[in-house]
Amino acid sequence: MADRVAIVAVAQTKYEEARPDRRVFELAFEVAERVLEQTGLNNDDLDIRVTCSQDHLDGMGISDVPVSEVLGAQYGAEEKIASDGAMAARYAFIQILSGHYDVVLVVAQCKESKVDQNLVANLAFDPIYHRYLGLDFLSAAAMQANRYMHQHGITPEQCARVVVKSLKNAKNNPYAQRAMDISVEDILRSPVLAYPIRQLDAKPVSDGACAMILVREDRAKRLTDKPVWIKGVGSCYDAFYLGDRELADCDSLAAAAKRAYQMAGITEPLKEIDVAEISAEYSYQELLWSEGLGFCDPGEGGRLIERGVTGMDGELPLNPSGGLLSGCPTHVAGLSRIAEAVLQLRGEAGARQVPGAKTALAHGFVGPCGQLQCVMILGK
Amino acid sequence: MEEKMVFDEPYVAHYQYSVGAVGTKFFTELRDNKKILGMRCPACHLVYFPPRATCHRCLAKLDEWVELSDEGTLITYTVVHYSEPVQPQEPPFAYGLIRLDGADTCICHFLGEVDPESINIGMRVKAVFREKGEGNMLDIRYFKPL
Amino acid sequence: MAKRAAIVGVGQTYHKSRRPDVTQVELINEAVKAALDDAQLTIKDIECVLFGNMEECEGSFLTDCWATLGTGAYMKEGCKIYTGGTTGTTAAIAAAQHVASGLFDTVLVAAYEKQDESVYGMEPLGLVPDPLWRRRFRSGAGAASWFARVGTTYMAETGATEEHAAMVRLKADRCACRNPHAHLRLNLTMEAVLKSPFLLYPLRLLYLCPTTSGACALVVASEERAKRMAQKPVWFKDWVIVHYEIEGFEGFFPEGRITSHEQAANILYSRNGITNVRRDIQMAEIYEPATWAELQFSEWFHFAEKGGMWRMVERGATDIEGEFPINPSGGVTCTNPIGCTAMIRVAEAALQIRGDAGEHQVTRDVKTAVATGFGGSFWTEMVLLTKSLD
Amino acid sequence: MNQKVPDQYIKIPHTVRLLYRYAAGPYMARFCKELRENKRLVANRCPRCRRILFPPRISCPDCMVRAADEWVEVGPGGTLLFFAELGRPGIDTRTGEVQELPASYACLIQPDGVLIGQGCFSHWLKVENPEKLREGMRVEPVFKEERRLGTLEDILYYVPVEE
Repeated sequence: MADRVAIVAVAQTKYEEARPDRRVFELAFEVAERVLEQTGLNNDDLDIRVTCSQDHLDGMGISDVPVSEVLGAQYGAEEKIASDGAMAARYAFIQILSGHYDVVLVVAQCKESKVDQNLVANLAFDPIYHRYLGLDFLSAAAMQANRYMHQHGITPEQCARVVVKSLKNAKNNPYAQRAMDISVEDILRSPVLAYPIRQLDAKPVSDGACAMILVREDRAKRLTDKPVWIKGVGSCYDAFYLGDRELADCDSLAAAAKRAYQMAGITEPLKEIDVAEISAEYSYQELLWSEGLGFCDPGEGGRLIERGVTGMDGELPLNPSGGLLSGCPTHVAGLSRIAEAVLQLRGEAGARQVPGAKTALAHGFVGPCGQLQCVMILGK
Repeated sequence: MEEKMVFDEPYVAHYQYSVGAVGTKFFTELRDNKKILGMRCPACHLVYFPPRATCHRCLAKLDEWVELSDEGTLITYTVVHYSEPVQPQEPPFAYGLIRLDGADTCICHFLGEVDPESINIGMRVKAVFREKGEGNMLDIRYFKPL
Repeated sequence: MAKRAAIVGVGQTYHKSRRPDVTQVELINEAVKAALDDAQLTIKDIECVLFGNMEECEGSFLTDCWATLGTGAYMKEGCKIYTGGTTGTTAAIAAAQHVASGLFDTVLVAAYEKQDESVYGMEPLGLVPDPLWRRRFRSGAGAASWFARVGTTYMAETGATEEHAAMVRLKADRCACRNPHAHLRLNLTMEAVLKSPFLLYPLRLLYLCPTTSGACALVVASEERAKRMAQKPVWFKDWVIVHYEIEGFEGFFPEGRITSHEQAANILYSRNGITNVRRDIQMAEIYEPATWAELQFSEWFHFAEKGGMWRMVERGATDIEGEFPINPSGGVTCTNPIGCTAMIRVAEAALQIRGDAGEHQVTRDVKTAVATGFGGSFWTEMVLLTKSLD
Repeated sequence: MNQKVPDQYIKIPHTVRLLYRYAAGPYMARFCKELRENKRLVANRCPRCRRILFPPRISCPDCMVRAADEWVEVGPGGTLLFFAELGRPGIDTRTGEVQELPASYACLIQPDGVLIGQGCFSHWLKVENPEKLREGMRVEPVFKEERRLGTLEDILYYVPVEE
């Protein structure tokens, strides 16, 4: 690509079960402050701030009003992407490519502890046919998990292995909320939330924020000696009604990945990508999304983890950070995945570092059963 | 300075959702005649259920109504064990994704008159109607195994 | 480097207070289809679908997800953009940026509000103020009080009288009556306006924007693509976004600080060599949330010298046939489906440049037009559109 | 098929009920505590431009630098910036129903010690002599004497000070 866009700084809060000590936009400021410190930039250097949050989660209309204020947008610009954080980074990338802005601050913040997530998710279902059945993203995901496992013979043990791997990896991640050595049996013994999803198959409620600074190529060198380049981006919507989709496939993720791979010139993702950070709120999603991302053939997600391909020592370490299962709020999730990928490429991932990582993939999604998917390819 | 203060505050807002001309016809037939209608896309040739005014794939206007069977196949399901105030049933209860005979897409609804242990994907189910319809999706109380 | 982006399709619904005949997605679809028809494209030609609305109005979460049934975003790129009242311009700007990035040749952007879905109209917007600060005290002292204050200040500072606001409202109504898409088309007389009750002196009920259900959509295309298309392209020349902290809204701009409108205008004009605003720009579609604001905002945008806007109104300069038409569509006091109100400004300005505004086409030859958005806590967005690429 | 077009469109009612836990954070917590325990209003400052931040905040919108742990007492009396007789009360978001108002006027107050543009707030105004109301007059708060929670509702309303 002729015009390159670099990520020159990233910051995350530690993800925690609840942050009763902070307003949600204070979390946003705290991570933004750190990326400014890292780059030596100040408020005047920011061309625009792209924030990511959701009014119904924040309990506030136009909830970016206080956010833009603490991010110094007095006489400045801010736009809110009401989607996943990865979509906010994608938009910042597009803004820089458009030539209109050179330096963009991206921040996503969310306090899931603020409101019952299932009740808010219920409002995402159409009020004509589905909402008053009481559906939410958990019960929808359970139907997808069941369909996926049935169609492809995925076992509960294979799903549980995702949790074992994630929580073990999380022990190396100082930002992780939940980290432990746990057995497949522990997970299969945990209470069922919505069959076949058990309590330990699901991500915990989490509060936190993530920020990064994206700049045009010619600005990058002065701000960091380790810029990370955005090589490819793709997004895609699936059908809205669950019944309009084959839930055992993930067409929209495959399409989003195809676009990102094309842009980045990737033809064999498993070989060419060194590390991937993907958004899986439930254990089955890591397997299903792996198929959509082309890490394995459709239906092979279960064997992928069994063969250890996605472990820390495997061919493609998946979620060295522990991923969402180790704790990360929705909507911050995708941006946090990108931040983790950036740390890997900069060689700054500490104990969770994948040695020699040169190309990374980050992924985020929103909507019931992953309706809108976003894939980003990053490189050194 | 580090005192934690938290204010709990309810939020209540009332809405009335238009189901539109298409939805009104569908719900009226369901309520008054216990008929389940879908719509066929003239371009994609798929029969959509629930009905909609436009094909989400090609944006063609849909106006061909198709009467669907009240029997269908269970595509997937879940048994819910947690409780939320918006759920109209007490857990444990089951949601299913059901493809009615004659339709190409599925509807999500409750499964009833069934032991959660004996539900299986691919089983045949049949709609159980509410005696007196009210003009919403709950005029079908649930789908039961055949 | 950056590519040029053009509006090649414009669509909107007929705006009404209630639309029980359609669902939210059916309403959105009306505008989407109109925009695609206008561009002489089908949804297959679209690569990316952007979307915006103010979700409290419908009590829905992730509205872009359900909306895919009406926008045609199925298997396409896209996302939701939401910045309150400015959502419509932010989304239009986002579409321009998606195309200018070189990644997309055709982008559809849609916005809507179906306000009849809320039992109490705009009341869910009570969620906007900070719960620890002003949420409890919004009754009577919210936006309406600010617009009343604009009126009293404007009169005190400029020598305008109450009748000048009435003239602005009458002009809006005259325009709306010639725009079949406008919501309130009342055939008002001066007498009727002056009989409208005061909400707060000098803000009459008629001076406030209505509660509207409607949708708007634009098709934006790259230069290569636009030049191959049948529809006359309208080019995005530039855009600017300026925020202000919320104390600006409630506490007014202190002495020595310029408003977000002036700041936006200064940036936009200086960047684009606009030295004589009324000469270099031929018309404006501005987001005037209340009649008094049209007078005040217009001066902040430098459409008139300070304190001079009411004189322009007096001589009919802002009419459809005037020397500098403002809101020939009837503007926001006639039509206000919140999430897409600002996008309608862009759509209407584009129609004026194309010469396709029909009955409300301005008589002046429009080569350059400006559309503005207003929202958040005194946030201003401006979009500069042109007929030709130069 | 019955092709009759229905003349009455069906609507589906729905009530959104959520419970939010709003944290005050360290800055507003201090404000709330001072209000609850000492009937005082406090603000903090930007260490760079020295402006007052009211309500107190983590950072300055002008400079985007973290606010200093430097507190000033402002108000609680102040100047009446604006007032309006309340017509139709709005909907209380806590109940979804019409809000009960403790006074018949709403007002905007510039608390003593805060410059215009650096913060003001809305409140209720209890008025004995409406004809004497004018912008710029002094107003003083009437506090709740018991069960103060630390929110601005601990002030029942403001009253104008007639000269």
